[in-house]
Amino acid sequence: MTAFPAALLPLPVALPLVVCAALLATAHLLPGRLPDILATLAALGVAILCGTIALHAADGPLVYWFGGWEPRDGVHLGIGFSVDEASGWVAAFIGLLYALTFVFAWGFFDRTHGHFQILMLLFLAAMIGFCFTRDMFNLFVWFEVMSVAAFALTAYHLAESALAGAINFTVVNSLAGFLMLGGIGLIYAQTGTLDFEGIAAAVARGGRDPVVAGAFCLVAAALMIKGAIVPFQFWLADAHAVAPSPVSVIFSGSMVSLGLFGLAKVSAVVFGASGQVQHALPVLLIGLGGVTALLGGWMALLQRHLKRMLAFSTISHAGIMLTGIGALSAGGTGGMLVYVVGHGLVKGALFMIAGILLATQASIDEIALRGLGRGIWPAGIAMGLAGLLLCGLPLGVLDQGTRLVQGALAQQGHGIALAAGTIGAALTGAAVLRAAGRIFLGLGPDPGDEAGAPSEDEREKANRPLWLMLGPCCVLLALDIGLPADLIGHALPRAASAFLHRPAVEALAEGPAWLPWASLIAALAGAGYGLFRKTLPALVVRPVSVTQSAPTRALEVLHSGLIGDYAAWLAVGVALIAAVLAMV
Amino acid sequence: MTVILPLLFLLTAISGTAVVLVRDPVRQVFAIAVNGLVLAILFDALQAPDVALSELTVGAAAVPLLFLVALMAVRTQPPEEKP
Amino acid sequence: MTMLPYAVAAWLFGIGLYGIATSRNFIHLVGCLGICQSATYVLLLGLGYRWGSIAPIFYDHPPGTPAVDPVMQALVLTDIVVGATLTALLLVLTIQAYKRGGSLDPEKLRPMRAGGGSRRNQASSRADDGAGKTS
Amino acid sequence: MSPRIRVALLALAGLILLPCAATVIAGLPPFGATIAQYGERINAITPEARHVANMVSAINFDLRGLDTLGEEFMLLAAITGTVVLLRGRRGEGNTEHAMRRPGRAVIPRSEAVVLACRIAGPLTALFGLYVVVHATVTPGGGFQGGVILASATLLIYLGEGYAGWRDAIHSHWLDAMEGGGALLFALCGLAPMLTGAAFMQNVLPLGTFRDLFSGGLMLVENLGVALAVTGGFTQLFLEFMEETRAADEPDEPGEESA
Repeated sequence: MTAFPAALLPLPVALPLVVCAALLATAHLLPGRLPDILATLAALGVAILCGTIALHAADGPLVYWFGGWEPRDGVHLGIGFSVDEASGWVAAFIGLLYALTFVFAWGFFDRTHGHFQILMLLFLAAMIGFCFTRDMFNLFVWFEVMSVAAFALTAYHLAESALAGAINFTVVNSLAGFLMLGGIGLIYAQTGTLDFEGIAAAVARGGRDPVVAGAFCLVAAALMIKGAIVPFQFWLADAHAVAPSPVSVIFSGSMVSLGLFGLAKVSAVVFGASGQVQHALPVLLIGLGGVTALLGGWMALLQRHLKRMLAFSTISHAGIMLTGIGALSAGGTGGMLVYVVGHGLVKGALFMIAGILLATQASIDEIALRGLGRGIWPAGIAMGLAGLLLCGLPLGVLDQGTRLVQGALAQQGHGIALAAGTIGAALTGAAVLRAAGRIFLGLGPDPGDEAGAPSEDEREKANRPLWLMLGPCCVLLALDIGLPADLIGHALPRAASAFLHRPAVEALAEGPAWLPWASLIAALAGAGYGLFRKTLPALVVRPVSVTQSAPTRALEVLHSGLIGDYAAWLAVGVALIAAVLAMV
Repeated sequence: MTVILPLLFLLTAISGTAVVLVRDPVRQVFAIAVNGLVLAILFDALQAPDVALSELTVGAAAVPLLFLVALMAVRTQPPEEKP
Repeated sequence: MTMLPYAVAAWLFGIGLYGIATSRNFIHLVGCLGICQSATYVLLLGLGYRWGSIAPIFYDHPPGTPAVDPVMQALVLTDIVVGATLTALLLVLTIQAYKRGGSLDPEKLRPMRAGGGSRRNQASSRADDGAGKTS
Repeated sequence: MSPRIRVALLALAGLILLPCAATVIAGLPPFGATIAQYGERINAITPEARHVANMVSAINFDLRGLDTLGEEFMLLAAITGTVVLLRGRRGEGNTEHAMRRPGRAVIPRSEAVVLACRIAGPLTALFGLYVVVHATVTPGGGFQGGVILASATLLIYLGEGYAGWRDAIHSHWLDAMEGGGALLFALCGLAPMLTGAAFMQNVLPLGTFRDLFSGGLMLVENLGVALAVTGGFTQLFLEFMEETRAADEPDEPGEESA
């Protein structure tokens, strides 16, 4: 029936589902470590399958119709998967990240009956389905499976703060699901189909239509909630800071960026023909993205809880990715796709280091850990390197993505967004480098106060060998640096154009070469300021702390941890998107 | 039919509002059950018997039951520390 | 009448969101979330309805009789499952949070915060060893 | 943020959204005027193509079977999550047998309640089975029937009390049912691929229209869903009920069982 490579498409979703159902059915019979092995192998298998699919998709998107329900007379009857090269590689990256996370989490949980692996495999299958599908409602289903698995995984530790964070996460992301379903209902009623291409064709025929704009508003709000864009970002810091470290790796490394991946796909493929949406997008995405990048970076700098710091840094980088989408060009979106992979690799490594510190030093507090990291100096080198990569060290995949995004923004004259992205990256890099300097080199003052110290129950299981935890982390960093830039640069123009359903472009512009260095120097200066504030002359310190204090207080009041506030901000965000859409 | 449907829609809006405005969780459980029942009737009137049956089993029975159990759990198990 | 179902859906979502924003009890909040979700049911089924059509089950009527949209109904069925799973998960989280934090009030049960929240966290970790909470 | 500011913020957002929502609603087709082309098309071709009377089941199990697969696994995720979160403090190991607390009074039940439950339980189970097997001809199906079946087991709790319930139902069986059902559904998707057909393609004989055994592969999938949902919801009820039992107060007779 179907040709060879296309017949592979259902397998990356089906494989983890089958393994996890089998694990659940037989969990109590299986010997101790078998679930770990099976889960790792399944994730590796998914990565290999997705890589194969991506290779075959280079000539053009592969399409697969479930149940053999191919479109008849122009009506899409069933659900289809449509995989272009870029989606395939992103899926392969996700599979690899899971495999390494399973290795990292080896022996992390006692007596789990495989429950952790079951939830993680479901999470993986949902992400792959989310990447591959070409059906609006199917997208929603995978979105929800992803959410439900994530909710349960967040609270795995059952500590008080973990539970409160998980409740906020669940409520906000459930609301996202409802918004998305409402949007899908509207677009289905108006266009009479759920298929991406079918909707796109109907939208192109329809002209300016408030229902289409309304549907886009709801779907985009839902995906931005997943992608933690201001003013929807509040849940992320609560959830990522309290989730078990391996889960945080997945959350920051792939779940958040996948929300933005979905947004890029939906706005280019489904709503690509709606003039109203396309006109509103640059204003909306670049504006929100710039604010997000700055706010996330600033908040990261204020944190002393390492995982919370990394969570805010993820928010900042999500903002940078959003500006990439907002450029609405092959360069911007292509850069964003590369950025997703690079950021996932580096941020995953950083969360693993945070997990290593939690496990070996029984603390996650930057101040309390001061100088304690000397015994595990290899982790320190990894953390320093990751911090440098995060703020723009011109090396590796993340840097390539950054330069492409910057190139696209510079080409279109979005100078402010360019500056916001650079400063945001510098701020998060400064935060990470400051923490690395304090923990592994013992730099900086020791305030000796206990206020703000995380509670005792955040300790994670300690009796795992260091190399087991550090290994996957180093592999991630090595991948970020080692992936051949030429190959990516060669394939990207074609892949990004196919992703956007646009005619292929020749080459993609890159940003000015000095920009990453500027970001790097700013980050080093920021980290140095944080560490050596006491020894600097008062002339430098006073103006800085004066300008710091007021916005800092305001931001801390905003991040209240109250679900009621988050709901109000959610409404504000939806209103903002609606207002921008109404005005163009 | 033309009278029943608008009436049911209004009833849905009212019972939904009641769920929000009844602030005491114990009484809210009943509001939730009523709301589930109203929704089930509305779905049946909208020619969706499949959905009505699901809503009846889930929304009007299983979910209120879970709420009741949660309330009992909160009541019978004092927290590990008194606020 | 032509707009009533959609207006009801919008109202339900709005009132549910208002309930979430003002709720002082997590169990009540979960109920409000359910109302937000019922807005999607009403919207979808309202959009899939057609006057004078039968249910999309051709048992008593021959195939070809005008019927309402079965796709919307299938979507809502999935949505109801989503609703049940979310409610169950949230209630579990609420029960556990109550056991750890001693309150169902979102104001008293916040996720970890630097500064103010930390003292409470330390107290709760002490409480795990059996000591009472002092604050 | 004080509650007043929060409500003001919400009102402001509502004020902006109100005209937008009004415009969108005005742009929608009037209520009851028409249905989408997709649904119309399915109503037209499916009875003939798949020999089933219930279009909703046809969509759920055949045309859009992948959605139901995702939905089933969502349920599995939620119930696994519930189990993990509720058992966390109780300890995951000790769920095999009922936790009989010393000094816990067994509440005597009136004969009438026990009798009523013993009659109602099997009847409910029978009704659940009826709903399950008639998936392709009348309203209902694996999901609805599964929930009814699970509530039938709940009647055992009412009639026989907690200990009797825990003796009758083992957690591992439920895990096996839930996982097995989901596995069956997933294999229904993969098995046709062995014959060269597409994932979840309906390769079995379709049976006769309006017959109980119509729909081919849909029947197997329906069975998988029923198994998974019955196991899952029973597990859910079981874990929730466990939670109502006071953990450390043996002097407190459980009023929750009244």
